[in-house]
Amino acid sequence: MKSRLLTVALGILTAIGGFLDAGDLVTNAVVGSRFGLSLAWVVLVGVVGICVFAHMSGKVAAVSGRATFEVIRERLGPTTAGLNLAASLAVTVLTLVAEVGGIALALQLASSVDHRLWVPVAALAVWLVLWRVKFNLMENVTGLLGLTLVGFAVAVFLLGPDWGDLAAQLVPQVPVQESAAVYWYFAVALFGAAMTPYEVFFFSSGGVEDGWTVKDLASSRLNVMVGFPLGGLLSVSIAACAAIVLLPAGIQVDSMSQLTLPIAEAGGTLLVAVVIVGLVAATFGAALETALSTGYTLSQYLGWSWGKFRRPARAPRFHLAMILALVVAVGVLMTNVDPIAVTEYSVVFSAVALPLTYLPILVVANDPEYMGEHVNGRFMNVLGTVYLFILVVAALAAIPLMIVTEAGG
Amino acid sequence: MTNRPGRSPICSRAVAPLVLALMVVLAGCAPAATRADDAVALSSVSDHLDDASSAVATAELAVRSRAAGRLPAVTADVAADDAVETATGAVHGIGTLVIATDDADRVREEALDAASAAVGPVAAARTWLGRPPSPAGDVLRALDDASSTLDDASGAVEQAEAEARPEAQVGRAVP
Amino acid sequence: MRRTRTGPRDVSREPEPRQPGRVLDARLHLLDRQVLDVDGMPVCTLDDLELEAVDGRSAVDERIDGSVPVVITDLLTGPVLGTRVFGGRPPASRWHRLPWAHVVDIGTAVRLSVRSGDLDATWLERWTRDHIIGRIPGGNHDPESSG
Amino acid sequence: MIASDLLDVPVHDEAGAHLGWVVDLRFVLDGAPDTFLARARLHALVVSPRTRTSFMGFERSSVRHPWPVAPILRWWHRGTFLVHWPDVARVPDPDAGAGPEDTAAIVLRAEFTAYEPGL
Repeated sequence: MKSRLLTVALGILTAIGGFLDAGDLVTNAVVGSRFGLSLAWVVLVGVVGICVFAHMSGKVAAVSGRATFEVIRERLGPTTAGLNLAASLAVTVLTLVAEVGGIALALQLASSVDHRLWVPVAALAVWLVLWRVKFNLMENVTGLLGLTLVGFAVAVFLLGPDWGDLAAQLVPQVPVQESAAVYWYFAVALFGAAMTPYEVFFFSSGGVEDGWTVKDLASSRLNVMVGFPLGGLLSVSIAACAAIVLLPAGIQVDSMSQLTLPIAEAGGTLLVAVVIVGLVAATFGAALETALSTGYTLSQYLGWSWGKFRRPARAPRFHLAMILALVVAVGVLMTNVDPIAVTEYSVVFSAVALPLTYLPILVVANDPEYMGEHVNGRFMNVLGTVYLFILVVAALAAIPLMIVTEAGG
Repeated sequence: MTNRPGRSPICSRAVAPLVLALMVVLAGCAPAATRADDAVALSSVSDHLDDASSAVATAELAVRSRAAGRLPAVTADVAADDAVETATGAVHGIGTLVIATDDADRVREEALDAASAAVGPVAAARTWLGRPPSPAGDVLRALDDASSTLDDASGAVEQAEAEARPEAQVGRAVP
Repeated sequence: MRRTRTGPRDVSREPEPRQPGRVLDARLHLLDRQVLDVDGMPVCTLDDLELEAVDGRSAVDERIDGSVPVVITDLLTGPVLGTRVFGGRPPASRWHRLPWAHVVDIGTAVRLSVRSGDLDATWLERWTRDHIIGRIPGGNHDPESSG
Repeated sequence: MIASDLLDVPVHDEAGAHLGWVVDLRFVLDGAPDTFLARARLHALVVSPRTRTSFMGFERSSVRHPWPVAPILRWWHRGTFLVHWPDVARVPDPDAGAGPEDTAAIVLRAEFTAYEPGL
């Protein structure tokens, strides 16, 4: 019998990959240092949205045994699903590039060895875990270590801010020195990051990897209810740390190293060390999540054998796809691009991938042929439809906002 | 504290080039570089000065935390290294802008001096972080000076920008 | 493409009589579903269906129309996917066929009675295994047997 | 013949009037028993007068959720009907490639009957 904490490891790992990947860690700090907590409401909206759809995708996987991209291909047909595949792969591989770079940046914080030297080491380590380590062990270790990012929440308390002042910032408003376009650009970016499509690919496929059946529906629900709110809470904590320390100092966040400054201020060397462990674990977990998602989406679209529960020789094309994705990631990083900046462009592809991912999930969750008696209730359908609408609006707004604001200025 | 009001007029930096590009295309007869272009360039200068100030503030925070024994040496070193990169990037950015009028160019020169002057203290902060602990006072004083120089330059740039802008409005009305 | 359209006119419809066997719609129940082998191993996605006249007349030498009954002879996979997306028609020699006679069950996935390792459709999987993945140390290591 | 040769093809009546597009093929498992399942006989073509896409099949099923996605798609496919395979007079030659639309259409017999498409 697994302990309760380990039961929810999949949800925690999925949420870390979605809310606390290298790009989001920095974006959260940027948002905090420029907008205070005036965008925290977006994280709340995003957490509810990803909970709704991750819950549905987990339920479909548990009841029918079909992971999300199989459902997408089956419902949308090869052309539309192919478009989604291209867009989703673009988002996922761009994020993987950022994660491999992010692991290197996080390791640099602990070693002062230049991050460019860490890149091949990081990629090799990610591959070794994909190649050898059991899915279960992988999700438990990265999920638990990623929890050390709770250090950011602890730091908020240790900094002892003026709580009234902080609470006042929670009201959605555009700060005087920022324009409305930039505010909404970051709102869309945060919302897109919270609902990024590889989370449901990973979560549903992970459910299949963990062998979920109808009996595990409660466990799926628990994963969703614990993992994503925790991810959202941590991302708001990062924004809060930045808002308390960096905003008054006039610091504009542009690198991962600046994340440690509020932590040092709050908890000293020990807390910095804890948080650095968390940064490494979170970026490493996100790298695993995105690398696996690359393999899952491609294999499920084309009907290949997939899964870490099979030995690599029993899922060769799945493993080859992940190896190629990691090679691409290292190749891109070798050109000396800023790994964090890479993720900004994934917003464009998310605009295509988000509606095309969540619509089929919503439809299949209502299909008695798949779900039997477990079809969606009215409440989930209302929420799902509302979020589908928000997603379409956000998707349509994303690209114009990105152009007008030059990706947030 | 290096906080300045009106820190980052991002919107003007982003929207103004688009509006101007549209104007140029529509009018088809705009001169190559005008005072209106200078307004854009000056807003870019002001953004780069913000970056430099941010780098100085980052270095200062890293030094203070390190001096208080709250930040591990390696981590502080990385933060200071990133700050040096940001500061030099700002100098490069200001130095390569195209400016049309003499007034604006004078302001730019001032800004360039201020930004260049900030690189030294930030780099010195990194050097200090790498050495066995010695009093941080000198390093912090240099950073403070750089910070106030940057603030002054920022103020001048913003004023020049504000002066350039109404004329741009007139230019928009009379193509 | 719509030039012959004179606006949709709704034809009057009669109720469909009950059919004597299970009813399946190609797009709704067959196409793009995951195909699993006898052990539950994924084989491919069902990319297309091959249809033949019951009396064995083939589509190549004689035109099929409503006068002859037509049945599904094979499930197709492989290059037919590309032509479904981009148009055109692959040569029949390049279709990978999975005979209808091997189909055991059609649900949220299509189950076969054979092993995926014995099928033509999975040659690329075997090639990748034999030439790349199987040669990397640990490729045959079972992740569930140890940490 | 493969399923794609029939799917998305325009459907004309005997006089050449456009009726819609084939959006799906209906099979009935009532043929001679094969090894495991009965042979799947091509029973009918599902023809939609308004759109070439067969999206989710709400017009054929009793599923009404999620609102409003299901009702909208259902309304979009209103008028969808079923033509039994014996009512098909001519099928375009798959090897002829894309010709003019008139020759690349499925032509129905004069006295064809349209049935309700519900599953």
